[in-house]
Amino acid sequence: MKRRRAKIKTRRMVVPEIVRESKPHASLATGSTKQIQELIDLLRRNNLTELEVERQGTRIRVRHEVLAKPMTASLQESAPASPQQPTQSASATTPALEGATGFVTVTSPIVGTFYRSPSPDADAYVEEGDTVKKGQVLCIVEAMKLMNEIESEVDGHVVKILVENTKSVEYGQPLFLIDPKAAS
Amino acid sequence: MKRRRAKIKTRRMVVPEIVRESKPHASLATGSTKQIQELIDLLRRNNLTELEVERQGTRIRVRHEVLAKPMTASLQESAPASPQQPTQSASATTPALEGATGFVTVTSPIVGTFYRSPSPDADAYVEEGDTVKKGQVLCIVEAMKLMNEIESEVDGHVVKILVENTKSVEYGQPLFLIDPKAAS
Amino acid sequence: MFKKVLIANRGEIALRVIRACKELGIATVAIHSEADALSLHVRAADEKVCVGPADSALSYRNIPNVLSAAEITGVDAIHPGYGFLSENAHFAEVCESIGIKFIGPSSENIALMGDKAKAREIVAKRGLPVTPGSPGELRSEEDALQAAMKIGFPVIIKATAGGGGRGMRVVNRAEDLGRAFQAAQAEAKSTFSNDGVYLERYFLEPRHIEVQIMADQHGRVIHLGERDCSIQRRHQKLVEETPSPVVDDKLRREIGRVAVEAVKAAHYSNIGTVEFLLDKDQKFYFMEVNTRIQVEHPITEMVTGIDLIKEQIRLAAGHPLSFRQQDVVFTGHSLECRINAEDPEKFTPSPGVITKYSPPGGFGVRVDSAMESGSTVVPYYDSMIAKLITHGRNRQESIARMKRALSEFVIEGIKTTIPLHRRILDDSDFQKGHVSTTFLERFLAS
Amino acid sequence: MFKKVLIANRGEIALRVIRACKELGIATVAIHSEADALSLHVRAADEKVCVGPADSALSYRNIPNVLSAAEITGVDAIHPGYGFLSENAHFAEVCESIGIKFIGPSSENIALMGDKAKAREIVAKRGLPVTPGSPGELRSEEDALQAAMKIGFPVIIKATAGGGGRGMRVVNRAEDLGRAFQAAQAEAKSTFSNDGVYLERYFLEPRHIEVQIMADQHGRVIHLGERDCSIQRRHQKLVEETPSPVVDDKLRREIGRVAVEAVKAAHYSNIGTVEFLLDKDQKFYFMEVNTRIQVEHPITEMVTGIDLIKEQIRLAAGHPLSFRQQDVVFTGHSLECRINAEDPEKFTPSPGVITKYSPPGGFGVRVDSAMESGSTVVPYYDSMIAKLITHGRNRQESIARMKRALSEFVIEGIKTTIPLHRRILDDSDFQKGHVSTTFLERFLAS
Repeated sequence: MKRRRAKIKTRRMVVPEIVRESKPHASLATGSTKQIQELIDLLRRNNLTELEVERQGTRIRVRHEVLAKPMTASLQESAPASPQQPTQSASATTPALEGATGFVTVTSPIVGTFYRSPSPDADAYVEEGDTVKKGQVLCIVEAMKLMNEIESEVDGHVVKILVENTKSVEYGQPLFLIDPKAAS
Repeated sequence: MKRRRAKIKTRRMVVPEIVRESKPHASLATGSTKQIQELIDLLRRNNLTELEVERQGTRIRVRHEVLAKPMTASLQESAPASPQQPTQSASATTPALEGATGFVTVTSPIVGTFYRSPSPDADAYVEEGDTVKKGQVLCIVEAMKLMNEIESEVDGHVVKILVENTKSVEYGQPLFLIDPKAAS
Repeated sequence: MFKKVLIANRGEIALRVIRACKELGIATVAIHSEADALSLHVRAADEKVCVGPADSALSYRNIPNVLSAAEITGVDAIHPGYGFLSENAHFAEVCESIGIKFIGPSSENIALMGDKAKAREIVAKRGLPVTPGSPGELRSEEDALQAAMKIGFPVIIKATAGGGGRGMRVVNRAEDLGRAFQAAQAEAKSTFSNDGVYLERYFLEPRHIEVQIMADQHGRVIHLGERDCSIQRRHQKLVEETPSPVVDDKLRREIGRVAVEAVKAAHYSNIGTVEFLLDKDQKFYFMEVNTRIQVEHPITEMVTGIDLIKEQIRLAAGHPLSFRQQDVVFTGHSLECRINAEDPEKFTPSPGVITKYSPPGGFGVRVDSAMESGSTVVPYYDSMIAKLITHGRNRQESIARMKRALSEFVIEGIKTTIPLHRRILDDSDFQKGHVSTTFLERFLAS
Repeated sequence: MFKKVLIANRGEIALRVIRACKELGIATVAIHSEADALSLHVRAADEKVCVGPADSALSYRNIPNVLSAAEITGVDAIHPGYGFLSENAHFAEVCESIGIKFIGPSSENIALMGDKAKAREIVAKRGLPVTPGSPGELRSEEDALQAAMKIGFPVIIKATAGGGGRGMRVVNRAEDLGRAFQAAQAEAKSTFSNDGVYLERYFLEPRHIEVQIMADQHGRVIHLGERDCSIQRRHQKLVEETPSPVVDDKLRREIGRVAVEAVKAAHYSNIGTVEFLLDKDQKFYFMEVNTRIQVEHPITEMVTGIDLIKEQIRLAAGHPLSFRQQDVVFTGHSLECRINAEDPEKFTPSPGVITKYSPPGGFGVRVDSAMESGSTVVPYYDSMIAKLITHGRNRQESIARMKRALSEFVIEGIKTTIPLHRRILDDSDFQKGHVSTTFLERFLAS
């Protein structure tokens, strides 16, 4: 089997803190509608059910019940569960623990099969807890018989490996959680 | 034309006050009404269910039930306006001025044509401002060639006559607003 | 043609009639109870009149208010839909007397067919096959016993004014007959204000086969094939199909001919449905004539391409039939599932707000419903909230399509019979067409 | 038959294919971009794979990712829908090479028909009528002038790799030809990475008539009648109908025969559409073959009862045609309106959240759409959000039904072309069937 270093950059996704207020003390009395509209847009874009912001005596909660419903219903009810099915989409899967911590999620830049080691009998590229350098290979994603090495884009340490060896991954699927702060 | 005294009771509807504020002193520092209106507009524009703002002991919550939407859309768009069309249903039409006042609404107990007088050249049974007694005839609703006299169920005075002479009325349609307090 | 029609009904059938009127360029007036003020059928009509409170006896079946609504809006005809006033001969008669066309047969036709015993008599006299039974109304227990001994047990006692299973009693032995006779009579009296009963042979596993007929006011009658409505629960149909898997071309011609002769014998006009029992030996017996549009009419529309409501309106307006019998071509197979707001296992009603309603679509799928997201299913009326109809080149395709459509149908906020329909469609007896009116009972017990 | 199929598309056509697969008992894999993660087509499939970001070049048209998705899910075939990779000969070829069946014609067929000039040549050689034009690709301005002088002005310059109006130029006079030739070449190059152009006679008020064909892998070809797609805006179809109001049985047989011969000349298999121009003298000219399912295929399904997607899948699996030409019966008339998320007057796109979506229903109405209340119309792809299709016994009925259905269709939160369709359907020229491809331009100007 031929192996080739894929010319693929790993994608980096740092999820911003949901509300990054430039003027945390800004009163709602001035420009409040705009601020709330921003929250609503945030709710929309993220397809949230409810958004609540409380800060220095100010609390804003936005709910949208129509969107909130898990619009799955009977269509999915009939779908047989498949072990091969990659069920997580990029935007939906950022683990909760990441939000406040600023971990870096390494996502799959392509669709394919996830391998933790260069060959079945070789050691894994990385284990949880390992320290990694920027540019270090983390795993391989095989697609169309090509082995694409996925590199870390940051120095840090591996907090969590999110996919099991030999499982298929879809575009944008989170593969690793890296803590860049732990590097120094 | 035969006339018959209809054995029909008038219906009485007292609508509760819509908003009874428990914390009247919770004023919103500056231009509170305008601000609430802004919140409502925000809710409307974004088709939200609920919007809540709390600040320094002030909490504003705006809710918009799914049922509350005026689900009109294009179906009604195509309906030609008809002068004969009674467009108001009993539950939807209680005039705003009634809310806080406890006026009694006399509604039509049947479908038919509204006459303010016993015959075209006779005087009207009542005029706005008249004092009426319980059991006094207020109007006639003609249905199937039968003249049904509609009586007042309370002593009071006639605040408003809500339907024009000879117009058709549907079941439950408000005909008169009576102020029972004015009787004494 | 009529200029404006009042639809004296609610829900999906009211919307169905409004749609037909729109396509014919006829203005429409919806009536509604206070409970239905926000209903889709009300918003779809050009005008609307509230005719009473939620209780249908005081609104949809309130003849003075319905007719007043017709008068103040100046309509020239009333379409009664099904249920409510649709088979009320008195209502039809009052309409006739005040010059508003009742879209249906004459009041005489309705009265005659409403007397089930008399209708059987007329049909039997014409030499057509009726279920063996008492020649007319039973006057006494002795009368009943004599008739039952003649035709043999089991027998079924039915109310002459009956329908929907009320006033019916199955009797297996002579010694049980007396009590059943009394009970049926009492129930008939309390339900229909008419204690007339008659009896018929009771068939053990019959199919319910009905034939759609259309008759113009010039004496011409044609049929539009059969519907197989054997999947019933307590005499309420749940799934209907056409063609029936057990009716071949020869039987279709024969049963169609008998249906046409039966209504001709009654000088019937407008559309109607002739109901038959079909036994295991492919022998069929006349049961009764329904003098209104049926809930399940869409499956006939799907295989014939003929819009039954439009035809019904044209016929009521005095137009001759637009088709001859030989113009009627049956294409493919059609199936209907009635979706009820009920618990799919316990069949308890499930009223409430439909928080999400997303109907299936695509090729060969039709939905007749007055529901949408945010609609409220009120507890005062029939629990049927949607009819899901599919059409395919053959029975296999329309079943596959129905299964696909059921899997897409999203109704949230209330319980519906969708899961039950999915189970029925997966049943191998159903798939083979091996069903009778007792199918569902056994299916639910298993 | 295939066990599992990947649908390399999105929106209504992806859902359409999933529905067909479900009815055939075939498992489905949806692919989607990050922008479509919550789309109905994704939820309707048995499995789903995200293949890239919103940009379709990096997702739906990203061949490595689409094929990887096919590999990791273990499908045995890919349905390309329309657009995206559906007419990409290279993609079809790679599918063939890795043993995944491309549901469509062979890569050779696609490549051949994709070269519009060559396709015309082949058809012309067979003695079939093609629009008078240059024999093949134009090599130079002189070449263009010579060809134009021979056939007479006005002429239209088209890209050989073209479609959708890109790379086209109408030229009325010889002195404008040079500049138009350069411009068309440049546009063709930038749009299709291929600067090949050819020219044809430009007809002033032609009808766009296309014929649906089906060909199995055993050399048998049949046609399913024509579609009249003359209502276009900037070469984008808006309203389609079948039968065409100007095609009679004789012309249908003739144009059908030519369509069948044209694809036979190319040894074509699977389904396809042969496009013709029909001039005012009822003369028709071959234009091109589309080697995929068309947006407007439902109207053919409505009048023939044949499920084109199911047939397409069967044909790709090697099954022989299920029908002979004489089995194809045309019943009634069908109309399709494409509902776009656009301002109905300015045609500016109107993406956003659909706050309320309530499709029409009832007899003769079909909706193909992947929208529902709460769906988001994303700005990255085609603006078509629903196809509304009606079927009636005749053109008059299907128009009346379409008007009725349009009046029921509720889409809130974004702008749609529904109001435009209502205006078109009310137009007396449209109602009389007096339209050509220039109709809409004049209609919008008036």
